[in-house]
Amino acid sequence: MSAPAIRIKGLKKNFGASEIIRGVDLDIHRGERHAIIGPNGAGKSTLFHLISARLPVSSGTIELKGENVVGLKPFEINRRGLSRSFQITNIFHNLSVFENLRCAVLWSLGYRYSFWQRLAGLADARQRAEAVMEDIGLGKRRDTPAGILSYAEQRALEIGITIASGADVILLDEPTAGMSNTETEEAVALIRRVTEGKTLVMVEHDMGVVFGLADRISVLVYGQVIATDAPAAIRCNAAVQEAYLGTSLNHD
Amino acid sequence: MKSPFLNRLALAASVMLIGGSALAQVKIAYIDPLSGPFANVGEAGLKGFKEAAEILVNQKGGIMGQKLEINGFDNKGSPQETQLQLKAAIDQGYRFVTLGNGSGAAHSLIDAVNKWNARNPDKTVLFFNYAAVDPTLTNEKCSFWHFRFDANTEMKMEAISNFMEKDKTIKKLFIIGQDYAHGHQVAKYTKEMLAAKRKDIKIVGEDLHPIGRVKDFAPYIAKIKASGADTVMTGNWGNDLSLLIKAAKDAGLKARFFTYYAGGLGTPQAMGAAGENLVLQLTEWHMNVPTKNTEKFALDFNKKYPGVWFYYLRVNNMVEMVAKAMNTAKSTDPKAVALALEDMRFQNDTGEVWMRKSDHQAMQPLYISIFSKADGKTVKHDSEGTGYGWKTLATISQRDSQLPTSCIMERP
Amino acid sequence: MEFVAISLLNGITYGLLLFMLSSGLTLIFSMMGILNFAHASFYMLGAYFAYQISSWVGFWPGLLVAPLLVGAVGAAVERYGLRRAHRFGHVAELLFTFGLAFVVEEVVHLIWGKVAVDYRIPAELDGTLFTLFDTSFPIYKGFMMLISVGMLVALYALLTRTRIGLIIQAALTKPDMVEALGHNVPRIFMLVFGGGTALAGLAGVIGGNAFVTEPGMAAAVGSIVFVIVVVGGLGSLGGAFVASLLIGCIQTFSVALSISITDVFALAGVSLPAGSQVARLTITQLAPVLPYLLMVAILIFRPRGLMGARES
Amino acid sequence: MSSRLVTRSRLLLWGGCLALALALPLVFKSGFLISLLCQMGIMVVFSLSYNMLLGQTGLLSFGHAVYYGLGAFATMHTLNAIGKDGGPLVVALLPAVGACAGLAGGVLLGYVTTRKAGTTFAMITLGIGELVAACSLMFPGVFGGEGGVSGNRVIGKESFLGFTWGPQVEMYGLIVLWAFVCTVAMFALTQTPLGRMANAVRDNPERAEFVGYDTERVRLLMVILSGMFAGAAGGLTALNYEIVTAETLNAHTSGVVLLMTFVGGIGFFYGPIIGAILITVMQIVIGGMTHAWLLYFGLFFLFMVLKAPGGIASLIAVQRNLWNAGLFGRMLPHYLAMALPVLILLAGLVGLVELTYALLAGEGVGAGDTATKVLGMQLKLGSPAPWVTALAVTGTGLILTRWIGNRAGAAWNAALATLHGDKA
Repeated sequence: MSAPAIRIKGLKKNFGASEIIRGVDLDIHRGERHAIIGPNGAGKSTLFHLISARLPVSSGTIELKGENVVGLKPFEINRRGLSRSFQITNIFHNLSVFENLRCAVLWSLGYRYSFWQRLAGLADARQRAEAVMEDIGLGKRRDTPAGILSYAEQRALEIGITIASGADVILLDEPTAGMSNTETEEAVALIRRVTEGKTLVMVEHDMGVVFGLADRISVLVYGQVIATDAPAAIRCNAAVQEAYLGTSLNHD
Repeated sequence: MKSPFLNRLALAASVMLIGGSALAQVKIAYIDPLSGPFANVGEAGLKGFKEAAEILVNQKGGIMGQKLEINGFDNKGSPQETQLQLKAAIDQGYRFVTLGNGSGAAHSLIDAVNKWNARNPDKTVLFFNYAAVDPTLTNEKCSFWHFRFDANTEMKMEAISNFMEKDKTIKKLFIIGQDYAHGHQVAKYTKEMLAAKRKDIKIVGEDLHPIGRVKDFAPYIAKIKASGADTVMTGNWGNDLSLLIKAAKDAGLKARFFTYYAGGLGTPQAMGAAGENLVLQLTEWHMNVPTKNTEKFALDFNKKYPGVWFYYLRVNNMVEMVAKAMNTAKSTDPKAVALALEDMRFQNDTGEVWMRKSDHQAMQPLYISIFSKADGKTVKHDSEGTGYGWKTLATISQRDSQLPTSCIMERP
Repeated sequence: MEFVAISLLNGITYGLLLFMLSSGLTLIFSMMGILNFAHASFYMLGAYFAYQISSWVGFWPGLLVAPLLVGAVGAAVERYGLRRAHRFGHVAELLFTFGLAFVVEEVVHLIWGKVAVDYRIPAELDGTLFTLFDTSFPIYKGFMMLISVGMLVALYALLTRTRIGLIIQAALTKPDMVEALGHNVPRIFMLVFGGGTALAGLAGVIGGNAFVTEPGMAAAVGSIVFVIVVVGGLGSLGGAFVASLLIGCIQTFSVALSISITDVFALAGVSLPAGSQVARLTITQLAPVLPYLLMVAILIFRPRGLMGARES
Repeated sequence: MSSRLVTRSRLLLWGGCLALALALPLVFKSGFLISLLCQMGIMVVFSLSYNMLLGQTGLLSFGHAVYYGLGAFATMHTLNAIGKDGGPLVVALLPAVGACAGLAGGVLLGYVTTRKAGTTFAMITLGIGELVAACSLMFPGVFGGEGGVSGNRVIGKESFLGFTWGPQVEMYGLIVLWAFVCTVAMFALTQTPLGRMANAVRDNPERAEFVGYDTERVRLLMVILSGMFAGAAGGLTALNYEIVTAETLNAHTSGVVLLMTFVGGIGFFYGPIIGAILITVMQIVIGGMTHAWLLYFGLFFLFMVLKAPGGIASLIAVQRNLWNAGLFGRMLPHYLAMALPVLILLAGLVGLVELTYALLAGEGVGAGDTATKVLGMQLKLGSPAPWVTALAVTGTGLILTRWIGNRAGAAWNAALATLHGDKA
């Protein structure tokens, strides 16, 4: 087996005097579905921001498929096959659903900054965008501006944009936040379907989603990973129980 | 998509039609800024023209029985817009245009008129320039279709340097100007002419500053002061001049300022007391030149248009000379009028104005005057209600400002 | 030595004037995130109002009333214009103030005409304060400096030492929270905008007669004010103060230096082709455009500005 | 949506526009109107190029005239350098030189300006605009000082297919062709990956980065291409007026193109075309009728910002949607009902403004100083009658507009609700 999808070593991040990520070491294997859980303020989203280069790293290394990506820009990391979604919906509001998805596939198909090719003539981009659109169940909303979609539809589109480029490492930040139960079920099915054969890392609060979907779970508390294991083992882990799960799980 | 466009054009066309239905009049199109930042000067000029046409021509029998009418065309100070307005005027049957503000607009107009006349020899147009003073307009770029009624920058400098030649109190001179063509020219002519006439005057400094961008002239004044200059030469106008003078007053600088435009509309008011006994100007006329007719004209004008002060004697000269040329030629054909204007000698109450044939540049007496407290005697009238007026220091005869021209005129 | 001292004095005076002009803009930007393009127009209104009032009842009442009037106009603009534009985003706000500058200039044309008005320094302040090496320093300039420093102190105290200042600060970052606490955020914004424009108006009252009160005065200072605010760091009052002094001094001293660009490059070991137009330029000639160069340089190398907190 | 570039309807539309534009001089024969058409053609290209930044990439620039001016000066200097060696064909191709200059300017300045978007970008462009404008006066050798640089577009003895470009109408033809080519090219650009990614960067730069795009690079490329088209427009202006002055690259020109683009509508490709035509005509026609035009202009702009931020194009688009939904008939009576009170209100306001202008500026110079013409009537400014009338008309207009406007507004909201309800 080659290098892990993501390998994090001694990662630290501080904002001014306060340290949010306090030395994280984590390996994410290729092809696994990995969930990161932890109480509010543990630094889960910050960790994502560091991996995807939305925030600069204070110290430590992050390797993507064996290559150190610290210091690269977001688009450079994206081009190396890592794609992410956001906790707060982050789509192109004035573009239609189809255009949103087509924008997401252009780079990976090698069209780059082309201003000599017509979009309408790029059959592969169209087909891929349409395929993703069907996948996420927005086929009927093809020409609707993304800004006026319903919340659940926007979340689906968010996932669609994230996976459209065909990246093999996918980061999803709370994909089901704010959804009703039925919507959550649909979203889980969607995530399962579209990440088939890819590496998935997700931050999630809904324990049902986490334990239903993840192959392995890491628990992040106060900027440190206190445990990484299979779901069953995490349930029994004493440290996790103490720090976090004890209350939360019993309440569910 | 195109329909509002067509409607607008229809509107434009109808406006043109109304404007175009002219009566038997001799019409001059006044193309100058009538809106925007320079509108004040443009409006004052238009009022001067209308008044001059009415009093000096129409009330004295007009031109071969016809009335002289001068109408404004707003070029917004832009060279491009000037050409559009020229076309508008031509469409409305105008054959004479006048313009004064901005060398850019003047260059644009002289080019456009030349080209129009070459391309439409049956509908020629004549350009009377009343205030654009770039010397090239009567030298390298001179044209048969252009007449200038104001002394150009070089002639004015010739007059000033002739005055300086005699004034032995001038020992150290500082040149300050706006950093564009006019400022450059003033600096160049000052140095050239003084080098020929007064080698002993030491030029102790020369500064150019971007036009209209200096808020506080104190640093420049500090520099002038440090240089020990007793005299300052400047081509500045408008706020760049008022602010310069105010800063000089604030810092207690005791040097005299030779200016081109200190009498220009609004400047005396903006300078106020700061300019007293500090500021000199060169003009073809001012309120305290003893001229009976013009003085009355000016007083009537100032009364009639409060807030606008009569300043351009050359506008009167122009209107009267054009009328005279038309009456002599018995024609309002631009070419005939141009030929009649050439070499014309016209008596106004300051002396003789001569339109030189070789370059179509008017020669006229000029006055150097200083801003002093109005006393009702030598400084009979104040300027713009400030309590200060212009006192004549010297009269430069028509001959003393004449300079050779490099004009090689193409004549039709 | 003498020249340096006078130049330094001139630089500081000019810098304080610039601060006076830009403090209101900084206040508005730091509180509301709005870059008010029409700021200089309020400065002009201040000058004209003061002219009008002083022609009726004298300079001193004008000093008090004119800024308040300008502030009232500003508050009305915020209430009936900006607040609506705000719904369409920052670009719409910028465009609104851009259009407003046009309208104010034309209205001034309409009411006061197109020529400079005769707005004079009051007799009490007309004269020489002191003489430094036979260069006199007018009382009025001292008065200007005093007001400018006063503005800095008052603003600083208002924002950090008073309750209203703290609410204002909070309203900027957490408008929902402040609203939930029972404060009327839109009204706070209106007051801030009114206050910022009143400061511009005060600068106009004082600058109008020191310089020239005419319809072009807004356009003349409009862009330099932006330079100050950007160089100082968008929204930083201290930054604006430092930037004002810096630009004031840079400009003054560069006027004083009569060296040409060729000399400057020669210092760096580069020789320019003699006779080219660039080579003939002197630093003095460039002085008034140096602030713009500084601004571009700052934006490239330190987009936050000298002391700014936020990036854009 | 068809994937073919040249569909029949598109061909008809574009071809129709070209044919119409070329045929206009048959109707408008006067020299002034043809000059006006030329100016419009140039401004169409210029404002379309501006909208590549504002509308398509979301970059508010206050210094777009820099590229326009560079294009104009480069073209003029090339024209003069060619001198007698060239011919009409060379002249016809000269705007390409302007385009290259604009492109070069875009590369140079774009590198500096596109590091940041938003307010910072606006500020940098303002600063650079000021810098270039100030410098243009300092280098008279390049920018011609105050008089500018002038040239003659008629060079060589031969004509090209009978064209010398001397007569204005021939110049108009040349401008139309160039404008057409540029417009097609700019439209085509919106249909390319770069064009679409510019929209994406406008909507959400962060997201654009996370789908693999370097937003700075996208902005830079758009600035360069936009500079190129602005340069071509500058080249046309150089040929058309045969003089280029420093004013072509100053802040005023930048402001005008911003106004045109915004008023036309930044959200639609054709918006700036409407804006360029409308504002050019307004400047000249209203400017010819009243010296208060700048005031009307400013108020009109503020009105657009507050009431129709999508510009005229968006208003048209809404009407088209209503029409397609069969709702237009329902709104039409309300539009007609609104027309009268709005006209009354406008008449009153215009009357007041003109009276004030006349009183203060002494507009009706000549005959008497207190009588003037407002709306074609001779009025005594000194007497209260015209003022009372104007105030009364304004008041009536205001009340009626309010009254009828409320009802029309309700109908409008209902119609919009139906429209969106249908869609959702």
